[in-house]
Amino acid sequence: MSALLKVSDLRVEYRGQPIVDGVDLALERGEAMGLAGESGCGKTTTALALMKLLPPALKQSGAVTLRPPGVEEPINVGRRTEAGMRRVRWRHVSLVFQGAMNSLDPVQRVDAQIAEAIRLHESAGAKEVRARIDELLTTVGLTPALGRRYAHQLSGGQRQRMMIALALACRPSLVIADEPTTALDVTIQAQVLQLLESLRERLGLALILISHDLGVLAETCDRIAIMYAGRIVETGPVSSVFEAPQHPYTKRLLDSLPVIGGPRALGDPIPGGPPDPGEMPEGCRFRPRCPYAADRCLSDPALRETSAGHASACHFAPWSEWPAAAGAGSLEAG
Amino acid sequence: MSGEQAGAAVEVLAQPEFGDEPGTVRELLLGTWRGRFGLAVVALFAFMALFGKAIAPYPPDASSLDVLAPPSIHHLLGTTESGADVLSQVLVGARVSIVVGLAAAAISAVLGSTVGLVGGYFGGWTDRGLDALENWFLVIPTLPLMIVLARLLNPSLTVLIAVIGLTSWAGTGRIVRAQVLTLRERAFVERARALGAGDGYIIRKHILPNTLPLIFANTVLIVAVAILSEAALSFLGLGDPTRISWGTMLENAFESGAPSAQAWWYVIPPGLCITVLVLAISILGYLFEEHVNPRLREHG
Amino acid sequence: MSGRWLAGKVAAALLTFAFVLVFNFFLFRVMGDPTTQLARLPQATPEELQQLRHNYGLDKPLMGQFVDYVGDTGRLDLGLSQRSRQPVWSEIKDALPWTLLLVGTGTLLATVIGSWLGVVAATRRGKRTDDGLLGFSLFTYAAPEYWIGIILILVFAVWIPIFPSGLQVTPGVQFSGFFSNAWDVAKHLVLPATAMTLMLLGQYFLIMRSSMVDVLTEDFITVKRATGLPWERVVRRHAVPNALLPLVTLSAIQFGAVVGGAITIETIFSWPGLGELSFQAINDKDFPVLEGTFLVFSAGVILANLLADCLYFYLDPRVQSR
Amino acid sequence: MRLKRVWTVTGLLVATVALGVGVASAGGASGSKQGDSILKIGWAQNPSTINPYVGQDEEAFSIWAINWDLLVNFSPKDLSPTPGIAESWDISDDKKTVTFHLDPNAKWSDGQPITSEDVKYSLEVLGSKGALFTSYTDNITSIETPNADTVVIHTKRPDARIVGGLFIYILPKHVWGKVPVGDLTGSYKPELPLVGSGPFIVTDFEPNRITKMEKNPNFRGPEPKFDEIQFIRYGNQDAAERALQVGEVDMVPEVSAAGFARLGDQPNIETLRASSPAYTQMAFNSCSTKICPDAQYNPAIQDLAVRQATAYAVDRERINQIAARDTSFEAHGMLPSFYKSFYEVPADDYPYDPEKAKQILDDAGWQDNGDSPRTKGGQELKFNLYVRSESPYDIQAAKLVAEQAKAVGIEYDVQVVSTDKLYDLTVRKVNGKPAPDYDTFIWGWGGDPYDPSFLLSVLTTGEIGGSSDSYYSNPTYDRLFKQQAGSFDTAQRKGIIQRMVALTQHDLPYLVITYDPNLEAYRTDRVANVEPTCPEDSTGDAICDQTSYEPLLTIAPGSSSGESGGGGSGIAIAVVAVVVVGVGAFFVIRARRRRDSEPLELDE
Repeated sequence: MSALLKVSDLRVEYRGQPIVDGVDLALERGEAMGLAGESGCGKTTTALALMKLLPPALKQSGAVTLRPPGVEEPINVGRRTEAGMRRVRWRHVSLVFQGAMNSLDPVQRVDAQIAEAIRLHESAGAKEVRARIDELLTTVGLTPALGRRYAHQLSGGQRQRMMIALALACRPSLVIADEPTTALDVTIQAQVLQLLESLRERLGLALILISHDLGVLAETCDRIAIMYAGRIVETGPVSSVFEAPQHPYTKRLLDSLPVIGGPRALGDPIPGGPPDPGEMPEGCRFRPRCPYAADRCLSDPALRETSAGHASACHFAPWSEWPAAAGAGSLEAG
Repeated sequence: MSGEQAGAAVEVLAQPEFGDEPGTVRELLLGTWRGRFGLAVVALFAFMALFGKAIAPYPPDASSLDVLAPPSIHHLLGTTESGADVLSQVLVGARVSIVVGLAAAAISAVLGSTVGLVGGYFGGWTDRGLDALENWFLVIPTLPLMIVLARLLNPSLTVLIAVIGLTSWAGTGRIVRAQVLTLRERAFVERARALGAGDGYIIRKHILPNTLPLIFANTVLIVAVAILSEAALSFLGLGDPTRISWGTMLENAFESGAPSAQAWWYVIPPGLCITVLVLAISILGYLFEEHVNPRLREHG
Repeated sequence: MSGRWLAGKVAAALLTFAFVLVFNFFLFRVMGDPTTQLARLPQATPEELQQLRHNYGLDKPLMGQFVDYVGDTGRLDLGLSQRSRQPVWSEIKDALPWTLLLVGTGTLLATVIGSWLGVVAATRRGKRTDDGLLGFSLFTYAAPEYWIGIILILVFAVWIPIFPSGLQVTPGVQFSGFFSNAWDVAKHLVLPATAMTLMLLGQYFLIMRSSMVDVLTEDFITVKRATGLPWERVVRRHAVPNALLPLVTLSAIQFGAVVGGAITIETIFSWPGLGELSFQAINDKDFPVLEGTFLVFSAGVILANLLADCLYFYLDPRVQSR
Repeated sequence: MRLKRVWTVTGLLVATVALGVGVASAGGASGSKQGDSILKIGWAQNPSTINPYVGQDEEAFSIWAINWDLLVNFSPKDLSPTPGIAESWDISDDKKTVTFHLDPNAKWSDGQPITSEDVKYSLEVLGSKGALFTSYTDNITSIETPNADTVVIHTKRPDARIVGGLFIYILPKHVWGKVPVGDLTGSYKPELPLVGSGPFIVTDFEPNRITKMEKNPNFRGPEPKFDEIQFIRYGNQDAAERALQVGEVDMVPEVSAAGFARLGDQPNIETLRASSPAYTQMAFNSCSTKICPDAQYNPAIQDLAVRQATAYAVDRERINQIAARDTSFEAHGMLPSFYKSFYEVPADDYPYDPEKAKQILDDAGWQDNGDSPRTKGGQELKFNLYVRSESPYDIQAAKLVAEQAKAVGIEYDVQVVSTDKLYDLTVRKVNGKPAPDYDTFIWGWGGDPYDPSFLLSVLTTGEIGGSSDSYYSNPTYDRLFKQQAGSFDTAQRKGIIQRMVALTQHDLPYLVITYDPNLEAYRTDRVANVEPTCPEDSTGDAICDQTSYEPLLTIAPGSSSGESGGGGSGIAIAVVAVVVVGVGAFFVIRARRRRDSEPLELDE
């Protein structure tokens, strides 16, 4: 069964400096993929690249192919012109942003914005569009009357739900959600995630959920990919990645997660910060901050399968257990 | 372009893409092409103001027989309606325009900052009264007000400076007042007051030093406005009749029928000097303002 | 709820106009005592001077004079012009439509062209067109408007004589109908309106450009593009309306300068508006007329600011619900 | 959709502007019938009012001179007295009573008969209350009107001005008499048409724009060739001259010195340099310490040698060339050459002779200090020279005088002041006594068309405290002034006036620099058979502005007069059309080209 989305060697450069440096991804229909990593690691850029929404200053290369249901030959995003892409956007792939407050045109009523999206891709009569909007609003748990309001007249949660309604307006097969819940408080966050989950089952929707919050990804995604400095350093089913992380960066990320019920201490943060695209470290990008770094790490680590569907870009993978932070290069894992 | 316009322009032009990294003032001035352009033009006109009279090929008002003559080797910019040399008049005219600009801006800076400081610091009725006065100055169209004042007193250079100075301080006053209001609540002011420091001391030692850069930046903009105002008043015949300034040159050109005689060499230079000088000063003003007032960078 | 916001604005405007009245009174009556001007007439004997001070009411206490002043202004009785002895208000009434016509056209053109150029520049930031437009508007923004006017006369009325350079209508011609008259006025309006437009253009351009730059960085622009909307429609239907809002408020600051421009531009084009009337009054030291035009100018600026607020209120839903 | 609102708002704005055009332009639509031949005169300023009791503008006189007659008009040939309202007159032997006979069937423009009552009313009421008419009737004791066609005027002393110098317009009593005098000098607005006796009467007056005068049906003289005259205001001199060049107007009665030469060499424009009863003079403070104890001046200015040396040092010819571009007339003494019947070049005329000037100063003991001013016994030849800021010509002349006087060792420090300031300096009073505060100044005087009495009066002792600004007081001069005022015989009067001029040339209270010209220009294709008149010689005037309406009866429409030049508007329409089409095309192309272009530059 061919994958809904296939991304191979995706690169994005800004004035010669790599922001996304060779990303490979695959997504099945109805599957939820999490994309995690510190801010500035290229998550959002990758997402926008999938829909060719990057500003011209950013040069994009690599193959992105979409096989939405009901479309015979695959859509090769890389070669599509702007006009070509316009027919794909929102029809097959739609987007939900983090701050819903300024994702909606402040001077246009929300229902008009949804109608605009629908009418772009389908020639539908006013009455039919009206019905579609009411149906969309009820599916996301909002009363149709709210449609007559402006963005600033809705609460945070309502606005995010409105964004989701907008994202579903043209019945896409893939929704990319970039930090959809970060701006919301915890209770509403749970409701929105729960909504996304139910919509996936009911509509067979594929989802790419981008977040720096591993907890959120754990709850909602089937598989997860950890990005660092423009590359995927580990990918695999959520359960195996969480139980047996195969990359030091993932390990440290998991360690910094506060465990509910566990000791009330702050997780120890990873020293240093993501490298500047201008001065990328040689070989493995994580080397400068990796406690287990060794000479081998000077060469580029490839993404290697360590178990079924679980791959890691660390020379020393697979890691059976994680010794205390020994001196660099002292340990040769089996 | 009037006082309040200058303020708005600051808001507008201080865009992120306008200011590169706001390093030291020196970097700001020499680093960006805007800084270099502004500095070069201002330096040129300052030179004209200081040495204009000396380097002028002819005495500015020496008349001759060849009237409204086009540019030639002995009159590089042609002659005026009374046969005087346009180039000499432009060179000498710089002094009046710049002197009036600086002096009027100084008055407005002093006046504006005192009102701002007193109003902002003491608040209460004085503040509300001064604010009402500021409000009136900001609402009243400045040129008619200047015209009325200049007409009530006999036109002369000092009257011109006073009139422009008195009508363009409201902008500075408002900005200073806002700054003082924020400073007043600051911890170090509270601490100073707690240590028994008197108001005078606090203003002098804490409030003033912090607002000086702001006053300076805003004053630079007022200089541009003052130069334009002097030119406008002189053009309307309210300038100082005894001295030559770019404004009076334009007035004489217009009155003597230069446009009908297509004497472009008489009409263009004075106006061009005003425009380029005002442009340069405004650009420098925006650079200082943005350097001093980072809050402006996020555009409110 | 929106009514309250509007009422607040109107009240503020009236309060400001009250200030204007107070300051005007002191400015003119106290400083420019009209009788000192009259004393200069050859046959003014001391008794006549006394008589004049009486019928100007200048021998009453200051407060009494002020009450008279406010009463008179309320009844639009702004005194008599010293030169023509006609009521100041009748002269202002004749001149007002011409100033409105000139300022109206100038502001309208400057807004439309200025903001359009602003959008063009914002969507081509960093490229040559952006720098070119920026240079042009900064230049016209700094240039004295009467200098621009003189050059317009020199080029378009003398060198290539295609537009009339003076007056508001070809004098004394008998027009067959409204349209031929309006056409003639339009022809006379071209140069002064161009000067006024060039003067105001820069400010609108700068405001619109920076406001557009802000709006284009908003997320909803990316979302609109993501929905498959063509780029110009994203700019025209979503970016521009949002960018227009600050244009309305920030341009209200312009009105003070517009009045100044009216005076100088009307003078060089002999456009019979309020500006030229006040210039005339300057030369004749005709204080009642000067005072009258000054009052109307200030009222105009206050009214214009109020209109700008209402326009903003009408355009921006966020304000209405506050 | 929000955007729709934006467009509705802009639409609204456009509508108001269009309405403005309509409202504003509707105002100017009144005017003459088709096919009328119109004489269009363009000038810088329109009179602010045509009410003779209040008007003070020079332009108002141009209108009044056409609308009404004087009792005795001026002949355009040599400005001597000719019949006006009075057909004939006879002077009593003792020359103190003059009887005027009116034309019995003369009528006002509204058909009412012109009677002696009108004359009596005008001389008594306008003569005493009119802003600029009060100085003519001080010598009249009584005016009798035995019947409708005779007026008898009695005067204290014989006064030649009664015949040919009584510059008071005769108004219709039945119109002006009904209005209380308080209103006349207040805000009274004369009804139109302005009932008058001249060839044209005012039918439309818009202070800031235009004054229209149409033919007077009851005019007693020949019918003028033009049906209508329009005086059009252009706001400034240059705009009026441009209008003449473009053909919007047919004549400009007052051309600037700057524009005179330029208009001269235009193809179908004729320029006229007419003499006028006005001059520009340099005045020396001549007030004796007795009359002005507290006056402020450098006493050396009253040393005759200094004044005469200055006169020789000043090259009046060169000042005329540079300051007035050779458009003024050379001045010889304080009586302008305009007064043909009384003018002669005076004996000592002070030709330009710097050597003689130095000689005079040396003889008078003023020690020559090379560049710095001459000195003698603690006194220094250093004087202030005030000049009005409003007159570029005066400023230019003052600078030239200073330049030339410096060469002979007299320093004049030129100080430019406003007219009001100069007026205050000259009429300054200290505890009731005149105390002028100046050494010298440059200003000018303008006299009446025929009778030189007013000009001569400014140097009489009687006028000190009145219009005298030099405070010159010479009993012989005063006596001669009274004599000439009373003499009706022009030859005898000329002799007396010449002796007065000789006196002033010797004492030099005034050094007259130039006689001011009347510069006129008209389009030869619009105005035909124009002969210089007032006076009729090479220095004649085209329409005897403010003096006599008779030239208006002879000049006729030229070959292509009538509607204003249409040429200009044709091109204008084409240009506007091109602009509109261009902008439209630009948008269309832009829209099509942009259909599938790349998304535009977003910031990084």
